[in-house]
Amino acid sequence: MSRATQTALVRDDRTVYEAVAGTAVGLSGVAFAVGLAALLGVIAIDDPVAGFALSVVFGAVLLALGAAVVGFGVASRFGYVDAAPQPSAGIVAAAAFTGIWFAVGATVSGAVGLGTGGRLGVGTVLGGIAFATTALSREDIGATVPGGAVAGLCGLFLVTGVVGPGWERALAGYNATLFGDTVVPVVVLFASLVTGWSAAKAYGGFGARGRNVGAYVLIYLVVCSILTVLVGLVAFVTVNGLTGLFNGFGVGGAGLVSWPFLTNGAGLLADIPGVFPALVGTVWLVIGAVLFAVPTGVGAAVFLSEYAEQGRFTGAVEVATNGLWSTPSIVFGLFGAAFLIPRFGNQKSLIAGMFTLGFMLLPLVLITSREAILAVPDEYRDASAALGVSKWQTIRSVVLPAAIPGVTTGVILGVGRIAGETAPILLTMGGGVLPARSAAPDVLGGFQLSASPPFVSNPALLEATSALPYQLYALITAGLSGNIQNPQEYAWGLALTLLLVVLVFYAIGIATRYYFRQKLHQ
Amino acid sequence: MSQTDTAETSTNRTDGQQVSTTAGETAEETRPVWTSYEAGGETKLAVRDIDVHYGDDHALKGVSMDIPEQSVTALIGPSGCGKSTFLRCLNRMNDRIRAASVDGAVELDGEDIYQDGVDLVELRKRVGMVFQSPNPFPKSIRENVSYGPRKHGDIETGLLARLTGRAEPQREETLVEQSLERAALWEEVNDRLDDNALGLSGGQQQRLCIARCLAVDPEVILMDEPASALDPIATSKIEDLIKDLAQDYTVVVVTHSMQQAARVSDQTAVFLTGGELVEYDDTEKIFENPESQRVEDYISGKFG
Amino acid sequence: MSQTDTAETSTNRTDGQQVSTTAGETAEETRPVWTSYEAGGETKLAVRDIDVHYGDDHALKGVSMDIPEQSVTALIGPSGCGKSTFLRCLNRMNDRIRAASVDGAVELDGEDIYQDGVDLVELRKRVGMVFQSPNPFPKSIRENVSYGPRKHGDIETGLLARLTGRAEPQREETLVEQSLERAALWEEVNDRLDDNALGLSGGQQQRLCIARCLAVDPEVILMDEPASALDPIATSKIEDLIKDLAQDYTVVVVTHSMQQAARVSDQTAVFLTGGELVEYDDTEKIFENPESQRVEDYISGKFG
Amino acid sequence: SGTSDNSGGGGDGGDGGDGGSGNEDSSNTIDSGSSGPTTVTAEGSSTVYPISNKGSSYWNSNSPASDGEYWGSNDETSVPGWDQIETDQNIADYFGSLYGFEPTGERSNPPFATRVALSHSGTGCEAVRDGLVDIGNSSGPITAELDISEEERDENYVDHVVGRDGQPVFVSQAIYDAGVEQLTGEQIRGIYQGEITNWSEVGGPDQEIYVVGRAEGSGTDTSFRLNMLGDADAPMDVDTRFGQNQQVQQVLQDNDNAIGYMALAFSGSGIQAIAIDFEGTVFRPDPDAENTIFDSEYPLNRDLHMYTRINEETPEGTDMREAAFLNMFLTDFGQQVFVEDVNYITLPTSDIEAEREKLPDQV
Amino acid sequence: MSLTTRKNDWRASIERRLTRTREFVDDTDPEALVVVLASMGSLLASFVGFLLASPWTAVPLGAFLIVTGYGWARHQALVARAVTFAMTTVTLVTLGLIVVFIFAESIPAFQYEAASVFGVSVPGLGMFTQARWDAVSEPVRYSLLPMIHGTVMVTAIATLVAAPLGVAAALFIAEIAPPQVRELVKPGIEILAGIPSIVYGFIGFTVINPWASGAFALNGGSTYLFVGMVVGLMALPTVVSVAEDALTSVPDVMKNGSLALGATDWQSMTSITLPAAFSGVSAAVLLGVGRAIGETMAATVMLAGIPRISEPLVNVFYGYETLTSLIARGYGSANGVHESALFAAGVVLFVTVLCLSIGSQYIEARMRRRLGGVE
Ligand SMILES: Nc1ncnc2c1ncn2[C@@H]1O[C@H](COP(=O)(O)OP(=O)(O)OP(=O)(O)O)[C@@H](O)[C@H]1O
Ligand SMILES: Nc1ncnc2c1ncn2[C@@H]1O[C@H](COP(=O)(O)OP(=O)(O)OP(=O)(O)O)[C@@H](O)[C@H]1O
Ligand SMILES: [Mg+2]
Ligand SMILES: [Mg+2]
Repeated sequence: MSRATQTALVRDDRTVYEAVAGTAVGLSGVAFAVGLAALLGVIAIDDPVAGFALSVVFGAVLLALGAAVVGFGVASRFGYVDAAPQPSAGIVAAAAFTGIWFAVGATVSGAVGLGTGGRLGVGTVLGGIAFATTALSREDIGATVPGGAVAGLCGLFLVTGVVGPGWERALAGYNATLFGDTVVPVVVLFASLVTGWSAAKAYGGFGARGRNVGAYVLIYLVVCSILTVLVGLVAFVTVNGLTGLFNGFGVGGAGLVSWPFLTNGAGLLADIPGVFPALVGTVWLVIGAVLFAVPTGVGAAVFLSEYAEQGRFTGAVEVATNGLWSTPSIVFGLFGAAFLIPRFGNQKSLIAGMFTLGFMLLPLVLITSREAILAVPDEYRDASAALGVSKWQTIRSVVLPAAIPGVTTGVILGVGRIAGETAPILLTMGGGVLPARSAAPDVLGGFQLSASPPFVSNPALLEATSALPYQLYALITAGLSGNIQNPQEYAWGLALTLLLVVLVFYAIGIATRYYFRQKLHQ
Repeated sequence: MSQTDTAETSTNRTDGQQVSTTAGETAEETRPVWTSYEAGGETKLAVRDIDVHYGDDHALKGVSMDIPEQSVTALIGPSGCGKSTFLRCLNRMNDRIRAASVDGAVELDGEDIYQDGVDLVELRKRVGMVFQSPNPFPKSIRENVSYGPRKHGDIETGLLARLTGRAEPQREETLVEQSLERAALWEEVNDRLDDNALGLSGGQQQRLCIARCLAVDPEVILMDEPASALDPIATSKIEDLIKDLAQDYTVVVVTHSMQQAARVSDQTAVFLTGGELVEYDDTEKIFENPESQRVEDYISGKFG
Repeated sequence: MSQTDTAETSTNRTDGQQVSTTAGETAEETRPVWTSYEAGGETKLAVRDIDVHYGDDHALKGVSMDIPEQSVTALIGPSGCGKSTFLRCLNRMNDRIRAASVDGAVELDGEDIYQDGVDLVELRKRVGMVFQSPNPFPKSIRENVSYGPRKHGDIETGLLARLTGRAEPQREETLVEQSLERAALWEEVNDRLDDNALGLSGGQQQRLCIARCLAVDPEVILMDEPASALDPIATSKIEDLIKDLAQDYTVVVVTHSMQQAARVSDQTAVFLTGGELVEYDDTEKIFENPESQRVEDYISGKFG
Repeated sequence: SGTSDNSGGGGDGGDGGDGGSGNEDSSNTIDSGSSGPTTVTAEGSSTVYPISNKGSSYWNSNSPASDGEYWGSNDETSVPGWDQIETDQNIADYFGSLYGFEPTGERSNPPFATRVALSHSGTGCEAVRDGLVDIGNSSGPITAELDISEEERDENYVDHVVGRDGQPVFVSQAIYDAGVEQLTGEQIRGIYQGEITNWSEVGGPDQEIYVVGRAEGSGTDTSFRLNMLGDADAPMDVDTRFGQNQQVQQVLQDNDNAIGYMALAFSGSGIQAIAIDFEGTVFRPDPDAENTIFDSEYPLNRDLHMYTRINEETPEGTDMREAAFLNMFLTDFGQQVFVEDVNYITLPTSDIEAEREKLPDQV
Repeated sequence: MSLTTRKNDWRASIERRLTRTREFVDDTDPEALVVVLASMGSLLASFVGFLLASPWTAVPLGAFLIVTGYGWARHQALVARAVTFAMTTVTLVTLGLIVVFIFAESIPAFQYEAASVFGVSVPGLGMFTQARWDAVSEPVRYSLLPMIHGTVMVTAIATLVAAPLGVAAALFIAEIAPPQVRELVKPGIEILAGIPSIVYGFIGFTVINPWASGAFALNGGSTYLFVGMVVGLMALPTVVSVAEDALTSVPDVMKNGSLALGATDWQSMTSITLPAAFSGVSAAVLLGVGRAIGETMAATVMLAGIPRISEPLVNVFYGYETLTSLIARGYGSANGVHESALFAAGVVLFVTVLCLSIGSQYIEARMRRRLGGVE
């Protein structure tokens, strides 16, 4: 228990070493981003940069990064810098580098024409060397040299043009060919990840701190990528869909705004085709599902959390609820087709869609309501009981009001999810590809009483009806004919409308949550 | 009354440790002398040999005591000794804990509250409770106070009632005012009765809970460490209130502060770890000259 | 040292209330006499005018004190007065509370731990901490103890280390044994080092947490109410351990029990509501004859 | 002039909207529980859908004769086949009155409404069999769709052929440009049965053939197997199957080595219809050629059916509502606007006459 | 012996229940009891009516509404309890109905594809022992193997995307992100969950497939690789939110304990938080896998729709068919045994995902017990 090394409490101000390592991390990040842009085709790998093709510049950067990373390791190993490396880079890094070098060996030797045996041999040798380097030497060498070498090798291929624009290679037996256009960016992405991680470790001075920095760099990169994808997706749909959505949009006139895309059908006679019937269909669909699932789900949640004694019954309900939550939507569709359709006039109908989506919404509502009710502090129940108030009164006047924020949020998010579902209504609700305005269901006006059973009927509920997600699917497959002048524009406009409808639900749901949370905290 | 003031040792404590050794040893041999202690006044609640189990855990062991009307009875003891459990026996709030089972009898005005057919709702109207941490409902102050009477149908406020003219807003006003007055809160909140009760300070919230309890017009008020979550100023307000309430109500209060027990109560029951009632006597007697060595140790801060 | 033992009233308390009134009033006028108190021994931690805010809430107000090496310093005070906050300042665990902001300086062996570039990992290796409720990791007893050294690379146990012969199982054994011995736990657990630590009793878990802390070989050990969740027997074991640890380490312990502070500490700091350090002095002095009226009141149980 | 109307009212009607005519059938007054004739409903094949749906839209619009765009004449354009009609009634009023329905005289309020749903041929046939709809749209014969005998068909259904679909075979533009402008029926069979897998085998570039088929068991699939491969159950070996036309068109555009077949209506840029040599006769996609894919002799042509059901109430199989609606398609006007304009093949006059024979007498 | 005791237990519990019921009946206002019985009876009758597709269902349903409405006004507490109980059974009933109806519809296909083992004919076995699916030309066979292969491919790729990224993002949100960033990232990822799958499918079909076709010189653009990646993106939010819940449910004191020993944040995460939350995180991955298996629309519009097994087996540059896309694509144009075979695919899907769900629930329950200190 001796205080072996009393390291300084305060780390010195930024050293040159740290500055260089930091720069290497940054450069790797830039390389990663540019590589991503090249992969997505924003830029081409033969675009000239300062007189060289981009792929050559990539190569030079990777070479430099590789060299720098190796340099960090060596500098630390020979004690030129203040670092705290551990005796080994660890089993995870060792396994990763072994795999990488095995792959490098097998690929490159395959490219020079070795057979399977030879490739395995070369791969194994290189993998073994990588393993030995990573696992058996000190962390500063183990975490840098294999990585730097990979990056350097990649850089070398790119700089020399061995791999570059115009390069191609057929994958025998895979019916696919790799081209420089995709391989170069992928190689850059991969190599910059490796150098970024190694340089981050060097920046942190290896050891526990270095690992911390290295891992954080990777995680930040992951999260940024996810967010980029998210923003990219939404932006992509928005950019493509705006023209369609706002086709003929105007302010003023008879109504305050005229928004033909949302208020017109796609009948032949519409001057600007719109998605009104599908929009109305979606609205009714959601209303129907909510009317069925919300009371049922909340009621069940009340029973489960307030009345039922924990036992086999509640256990079974819980398993069933979670099971339903994860049941694939297409299975709900099959169920609706097999169970509901024969009971609602034997054809695809709005009401069959409503119930199918209602069944899907039910577990979502039940789970969130139950959580919300369980989150109501027991103190409220005790306080109410101690005032001599009966159980049901307590539930009604204390528990449910206090649970409303959670229930509301859950319901809105659940509705957002089912509003975008296609598979179940594909099998149960159908509807036209380009329904005219008159195809919009008129549910309220459709009720009819009759003297014979079933006494009440509503043709609007019993007809196949279109909804936004289904219409989008139908457009993709069956396509446009007739009067749509610019089919792509219409389809993207529809996709954007659907996205907006769903995202609005989500935004409201999330905002509700914030609102109630703020209110609780004030 | 026979056991009161029988202690032969000096009533002036000079050095707790020494005194207790002598006094305690004798007391320990002739143990439950105190069980026959009879407080002054009519007995409101008579606890008869109550045992409480939580599953296999024996939390209260054969406790009996008489709680007199219109006085403050304090329950003290180290953490986990069963004070709260005992308190919850008095209005059957233990029924709400699944694991708990209660044996024995508690008589409220001579009627056993554990016999079959007891209406819990009725019982809890008569035996009110205030909890350790203030727990107002997330409603307006007014609604908090009138919650009990409304639910019991004493006050009607609904749309129907208003339509049929049964609503008595004036009566509600009066009740709310009286209860808040009684809980010494009216002054502070009369201009914002419609504000959310969660906006009040801790001490105010606790007094609101007391007002809420008073609005139901109970006979007994049980309080479980009502001031433990409060700052000293709020605490002293609550303590004043407790003393005040004893004029009309029977108050039973659990506290973890011996000083508080000494300040507010008429008689004190000391529970010790294991769920035993070790001593029950006039508060003065308990703090000056307890019978039992263990109580002496506990009060002098030897443990706990 | 000037303020120690200057009280003119008798060291034998006969009636707290009366004594404090006289002693307190004088002290209250000439207030922060104690700030110049210098405990014996080298100063290990020098706290300089620390202010802590939680958002708008001013939780600690300009606290300064010197904590001497190889002794036990107790922090007492009513709930919410900032004891835990103060303790967390000493190893910068407050950094983990998002709302908290700390101003001022704390010097560990003369080096300010709040200056830029301080390596928190290094700091916390030197200033260990034991929490209020025992929090062993859900791993085996052995792994709990060797966790710190492993993470710091002092002990290697992984597959690779074993392959390359760098693993030193013997060293780990020794370290685990020593630490557990030191925490007075070895006897009880030496035959089940590979059992899950969550299977231990509360008191054993807390001692395991102390052992875990000792294995890192810190210089200072901070303890936040280390015995509050424990029964009396476990508590007394922990108290013995604390006194014992002071031979090698600097121990700072927060406690809610004045008796505990009196029993284990060399010097005591009293915080009162509002986040002020009201008095800091030798423990004996604080309990027998405090300078401040408020401390007197607090100690004699007038509130809290 | 008619073909420019391909994109319907949206194309030229957008700006020329006179008095809200462009603001399509904004009626929700149609058949909301009133006691008049009930809506004529149709369901089924996506191939027949464009025809019946366009007809339905025109019907529901009930445009007045002065409209000049959808109905009637004005100075600028002339509705095809108008000379045979020459009425001043609204469109649905006119066709309805031929079968005795009261004209309403209101735009967007036809004597009865029509509604067309889209699914598959089989579904349409089942729906009409089960009495769920009045008209079952099918691109394949109902005998194949429902697996019934011809006697059964004749007993229970009336087959109204309203147009003809020429399923041209398309290839990607690149293949066409590389010289594959014509294939023999045998070659196509080879391609679709996996015997020919490279374009070089049929005179194209050295590229794999990407063979696009249609959803297994769909009407299009069945008729292709029957007409091209010789048997409705003939085995097929394709690279991808899509249910409906749009997806086929899209992948033919997106890939440069694809072959597929789909409704003529979906031809567009990036794909080319090729000529097919059937036992010496070359059918060309060019309407001016000697033999064209629009000819009824073209093996991939198929009739587009709208089936009605024979039952106790309508022993003739077609009641007055259905007749009024179907009759609209069997005029020069209907053939031109609803069939040719959506890129299908119109029926020869003799066939139109035969089809009209199946309808009840006009009043 | 144990049998008799169990029998006694059983009898005792029935007796207990009977006494309790009797007490309850004795204690309750008889009118209330009648009302509740009538209400529940009519509800049951309407359910049975609906099951039998009877046009008279409206009658008991109306009766239920009237009786319950009356009961609500007069005996609210009891009626509420009964009605909420009925609502609770809905989930069980739904699950039961799904099982019954999907299985019932799939029976013809299972019978058609019966194969015999040791002379015993096992229905449905043929679906898993040969690889041919052809619903049209002879011999007509309905093997599910090609679709199972496709589902496995897509799910595997999706998991490779969703699991590491999801866990990393969950770690970020739960442990690393500063509060302001978290408040941004968390809803962002939730919104990702909201993007309808058909929108992914639309982008996949119109943008990704053509791109992939060109970028890899594929024969057609359908690939398991990109379908898997898209599906992984869709499963990601499920993994993130469940894993994040698991991570945040690890008591902070444990992490503080590690930090106070001078461990770095990363060390505390990998050595304390992640192992402690391991069950929850694996449950999250399982649920993500379930989502990926059940994802329909993107697969349907992006895949080629050919029931064929790719060669070599792991060739990600082919994209043929999954169980879900088989159903979505085929339903409608299929009939007879062909349609029944689609239900059989549904059965396989349903059973698989249900097993995953139950598995993840079991794991989570274990975690809760462990954190509760029982194990
Ligand atoms: N709901 C419960 N389930 C199981 N055991 C319980 C429960 N409530 C209390 N106990 C146990 O019963 C014993 C007495 O608990 P009780 O809460 O009555 O003590 P207390 O004197 O009020 O303590 P404190 O001063 O800490 O509030 C304790 O051992 C406790 O662990
Ligand atoms: N994480 C936090 N966020 C906001 N305020 C806090 C936080 N922790 C403590 N506080 C506030 O700071 C003040 C001091 O709290 P602290 O926990 O230091 O008191 P304490 O003396 O340890 O009390 P106790 O004896 O109850 O543990 C209190 O008012 C408390 O409400
Ligand atoms: Mg208690
Ligand atoms: Mg504290």
